[in-house]
Amino acid sequence: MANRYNLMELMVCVAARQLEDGKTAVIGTGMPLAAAMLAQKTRAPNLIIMFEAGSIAPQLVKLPLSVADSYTMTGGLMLSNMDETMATCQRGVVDYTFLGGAQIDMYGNLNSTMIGTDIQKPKVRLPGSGGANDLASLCWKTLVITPHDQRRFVAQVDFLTTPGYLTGPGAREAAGLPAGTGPYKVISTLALMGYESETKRMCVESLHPGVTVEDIRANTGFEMLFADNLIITLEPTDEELDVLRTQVDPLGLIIGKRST
Amino acid sequence: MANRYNLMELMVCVAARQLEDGKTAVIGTGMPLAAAMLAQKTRAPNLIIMFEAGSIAPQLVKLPLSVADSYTMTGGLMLSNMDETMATCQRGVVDYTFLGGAQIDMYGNLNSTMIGTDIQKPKVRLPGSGGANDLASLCWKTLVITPHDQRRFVAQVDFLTTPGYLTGPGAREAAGLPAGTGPYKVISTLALMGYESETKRMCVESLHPGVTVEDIRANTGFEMLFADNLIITLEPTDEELDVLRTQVDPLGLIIGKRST
Amino acid sequence: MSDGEMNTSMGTLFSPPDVEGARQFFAAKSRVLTDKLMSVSEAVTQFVHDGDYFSSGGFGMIRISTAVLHEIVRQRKKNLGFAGHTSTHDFEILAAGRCFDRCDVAYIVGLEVCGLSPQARRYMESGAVQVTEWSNATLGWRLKAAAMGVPFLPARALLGTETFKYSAAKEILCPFTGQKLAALPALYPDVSVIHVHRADVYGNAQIDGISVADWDLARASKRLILTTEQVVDTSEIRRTPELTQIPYWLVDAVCHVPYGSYPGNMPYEYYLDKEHLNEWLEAEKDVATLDAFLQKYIYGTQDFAEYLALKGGEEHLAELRAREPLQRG
Amino acid sequence: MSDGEMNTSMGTLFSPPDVEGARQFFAAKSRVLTDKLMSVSEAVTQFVHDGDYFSSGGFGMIRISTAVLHEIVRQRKKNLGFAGHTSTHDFEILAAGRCFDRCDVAYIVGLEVCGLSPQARRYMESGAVQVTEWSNATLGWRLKAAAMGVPFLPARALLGTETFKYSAAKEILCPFTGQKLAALPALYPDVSVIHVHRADVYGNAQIDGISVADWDLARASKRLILTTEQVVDTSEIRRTPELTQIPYWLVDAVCHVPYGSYPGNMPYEYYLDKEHLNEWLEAEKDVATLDAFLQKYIYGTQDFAEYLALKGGEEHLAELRAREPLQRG
Repeated sequence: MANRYNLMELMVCVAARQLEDGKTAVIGTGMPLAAAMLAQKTRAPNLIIMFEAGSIAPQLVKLPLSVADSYTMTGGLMLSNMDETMATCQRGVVDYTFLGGAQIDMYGNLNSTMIGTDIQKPKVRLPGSGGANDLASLCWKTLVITPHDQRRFVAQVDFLTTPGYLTGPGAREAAGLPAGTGPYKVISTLALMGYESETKRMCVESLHPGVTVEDIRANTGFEMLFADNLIITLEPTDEELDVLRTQVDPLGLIIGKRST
Repeated sequence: MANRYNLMELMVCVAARQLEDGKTAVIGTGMPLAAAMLAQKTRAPNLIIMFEAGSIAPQLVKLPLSVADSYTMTGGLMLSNMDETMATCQRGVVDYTFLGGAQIDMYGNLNSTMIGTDIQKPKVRLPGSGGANDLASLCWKTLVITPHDQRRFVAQVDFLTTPGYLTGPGAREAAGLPAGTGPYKVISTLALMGYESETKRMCVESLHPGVTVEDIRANTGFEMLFADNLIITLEPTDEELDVLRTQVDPLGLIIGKRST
Repeated sequence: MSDGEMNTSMGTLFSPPDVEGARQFFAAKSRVLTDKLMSVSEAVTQFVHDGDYFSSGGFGMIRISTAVLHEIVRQRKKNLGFAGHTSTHDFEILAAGRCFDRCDVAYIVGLEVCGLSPQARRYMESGAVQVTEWSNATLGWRLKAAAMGVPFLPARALLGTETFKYSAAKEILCPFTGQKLAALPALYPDVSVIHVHRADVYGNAQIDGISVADWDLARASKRLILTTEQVVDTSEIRRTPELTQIPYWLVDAVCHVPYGSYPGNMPYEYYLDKEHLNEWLEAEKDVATLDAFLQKYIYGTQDFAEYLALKGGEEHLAELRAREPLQRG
Repeated sequence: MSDGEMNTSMGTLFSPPDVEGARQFFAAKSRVLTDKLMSVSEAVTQFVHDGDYFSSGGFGMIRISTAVLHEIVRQRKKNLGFAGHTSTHDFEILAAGRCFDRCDVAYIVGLEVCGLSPQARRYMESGAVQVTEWSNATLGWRLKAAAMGVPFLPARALLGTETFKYSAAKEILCPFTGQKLAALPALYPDVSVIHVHRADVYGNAQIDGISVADWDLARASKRLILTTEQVVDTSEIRRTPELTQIPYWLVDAVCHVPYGSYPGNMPYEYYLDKEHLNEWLEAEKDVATLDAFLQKYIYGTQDFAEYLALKGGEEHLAELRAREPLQRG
């Protein structure tokens, strides 16, 4: 079993399963895009992928290196611009966005701006929001995929780049963000997490095979909640692995090269 | 002389001379467009004509029947949309607009909405602003072409559809309209008028051949000003008339059919 | 920058800028890929309801969906709201059918250089229609606000005029410059129709030439009916994706209606039929003549194809194709 | 709709939303039809001045004007403001040259999946650059506000975050719904560069594929330099006017630079050179290596053609053409 798939493959497969068919998604490059491609090629053939740079509903043949490169445009229904993608999100037409992030807190708030305390002279300068703040503000459901450790799952983000549930229930609406939007799932190296509907706090829904509650606690900088019906993450199926390895990422850019 | 040209031809020729080469203009159908075409085919070959419906810099081959019809698009540099034309005006890139109007007052305010007192049950319902309010608000210089009589040159418009100088100097700026914009010329059946720079009041600059100051007074419902250097309107040249009749309006839609 | 009082407007806001409600509506609208081909009659029956706020694409007598406008009259839809944006022949048809009772006005009752519509004027002067005044740009930007998902957009038009006073815009001060601006509330039509050059059965659609305000209209509308000159395979859309203006998830119905803009102009296809537009104006001179005219061309016909046949069919349409100045290539 | 206090931001507004000043500038800008073909060196000398606020079109390493970016470094332009909008390799080049000292940040220092730029990080962590934070959509909408000629546009992003706090946006209440919105001030770059697929000598230009924010950028910018893969006759522009994105009166210089986006991707033409992008990242690891690298490729070369020759010339470029997945037709 340990040899049937690696952790990256597990994460991509779990992530892909969160995306319903016939829905719209604005997706970033890397693991989120690998997950969306896998979803499109398995259970969600009519998942509509949009890129923030302006490509709408392409038929992906290969993983792009940029959300604007030629591989985002292959077979597109419409080649437009960033305003169109972002306005579509703001209008309420986009179901999912799928992000990465350097730090995440228990309300799903994300930091991708800096490590340190002074924005004018940060300890580590990171890229900034990019489209993340916009997408997590405007799309209905925000998914995040990230390694699981104490440096990333923190009690307080160094800089609140991108809104999760902010300070808790009602805070997004009070801030003026569109009602009914917010964090949806987090796929980490250890578990699949959602958010408790009452408290809006992050909550483990399933533990990846071999992972314990203690592992989660040891690798999380805040008090993680656990679902009453906590389960073990379903392993990737052979079909998922086959499509992932042969069609989505044959070069192993995301899932790593397979030893032969 | 009386047979060399008619009043419509005179007006179109006088109007055409007001448009400088290498400038931008948003033009409506009818006499304004005939004037713009004549200008383009005589002294202003690089006058850039834009239509509010979205055609940008066409090479006109025939007078369109609508500001959106196929004849607005022939040879266009860019076929775009109404937002592009109007935003271009709002950004300060459009030098001229050229309008008609049912009523005009001494500050160049225009009514094209209604005759009567109750907008919900008008005596005569007219088309409304169309693009006129936008264009006269946003373009640098507004030209108007209209028959000259007491019903049209009125002390007070029944409805202030489109802004001229409103109540006089400074009023446009106080209302929030872009600084430095406003009425520029009026070409009527009797005269060419401008606006006095101090008072912003309409002022005759040249009388059409055979027209007297008394004629103007008798046909104007407000106190018209007259320039110190009042002159007689230069008659259409043979070249202007030839281009107008053979290239701009060979069917006589605007200038009337010529008796043979 | 600005001095003086803030002015208030007194027009009625027929369709409120309820961005949260619109977001909920769009969230629930299906994005599943389904064949939406249907007849004009079905589309109007299913998607246009009495009392709806309706908007018509194109530019009055250019690239309009005459077929749907006739069908709305034929089905005797009533109490519609109407966006009188750059409207001419479209307005004339609905005014002949007395289909609307409230109207956001930018341009109505006229047919540009072709004259004024007697029936449209009678109807608007009768007091039967409540009006709120706007302008072409500001009514278009109301649609853009909705398309962008914001409750308003600022603009520098309308200010200082009675068009503002009888609009439902508001004066605001710019939070950065302090200058006066007109705030334009987002407009979400309940249902709109747009006539396009080509669409696939799902509703992916392309428009050639200028698109007027249809990019924003398609996005602002809660329900959208397309009529199209041509139904094409999706692969053709994917071959020229820069020309796609309307993606399928905005669309509720796709109706194949060749010559669907007649007697209006369809750029690159056929020019307008000025003689028939004059026939309309002539017939409107009194109510009895108009009733007979409507009976002949709309109430007494089954569908738009019958109307085209009455107007001379293929032979006449070929002539209008020959009159069209824009050629492809 | 909203409760709670209005929040204020503390970022510096590097370029004020002075719509009246911009209108005056655009009024005075020549719209005369003149041949604007010139070399990249001339264009940068004439139109990019120390201290200008500069913006770069495309998307970081896709359809960028590498030639102009190199020339800015080569001419040792200093104290630029920079719109860090979707920037990656463009930012990396200017950070290597230490050309800017203030930056509106949406996305900087990263190269998406290709990694982070050590020099860009060093430069941004040194305190030499003043930053104001935004996001891709909101920085893009700032350009749209300028393009539309309004001092601000409202948006529903940024709210509730420190990205807002360190931006120069303002919270406002919608005059219709009362809901909280972020007001985004118009951004007018002093000078921008956009790399396009084809342009005529006057500056009428077309972009194939996605245009990112370049429609608005071209309109918001006071001065605009185009570099183009192909110089075409105006008749070709008039043959496909739906594809025109930039009319000539927006443009100050047209530079003919085939492969002008190298090592970036030019959709439909050539794919990006990931190996050379990695070479950049490698060279940045320490300052001495970087200096030698810049000497070799930028300071020590006359122009962009020399750089292309150093990178393998036609043979290597043909390979990148072969790697491009989008084919015309």
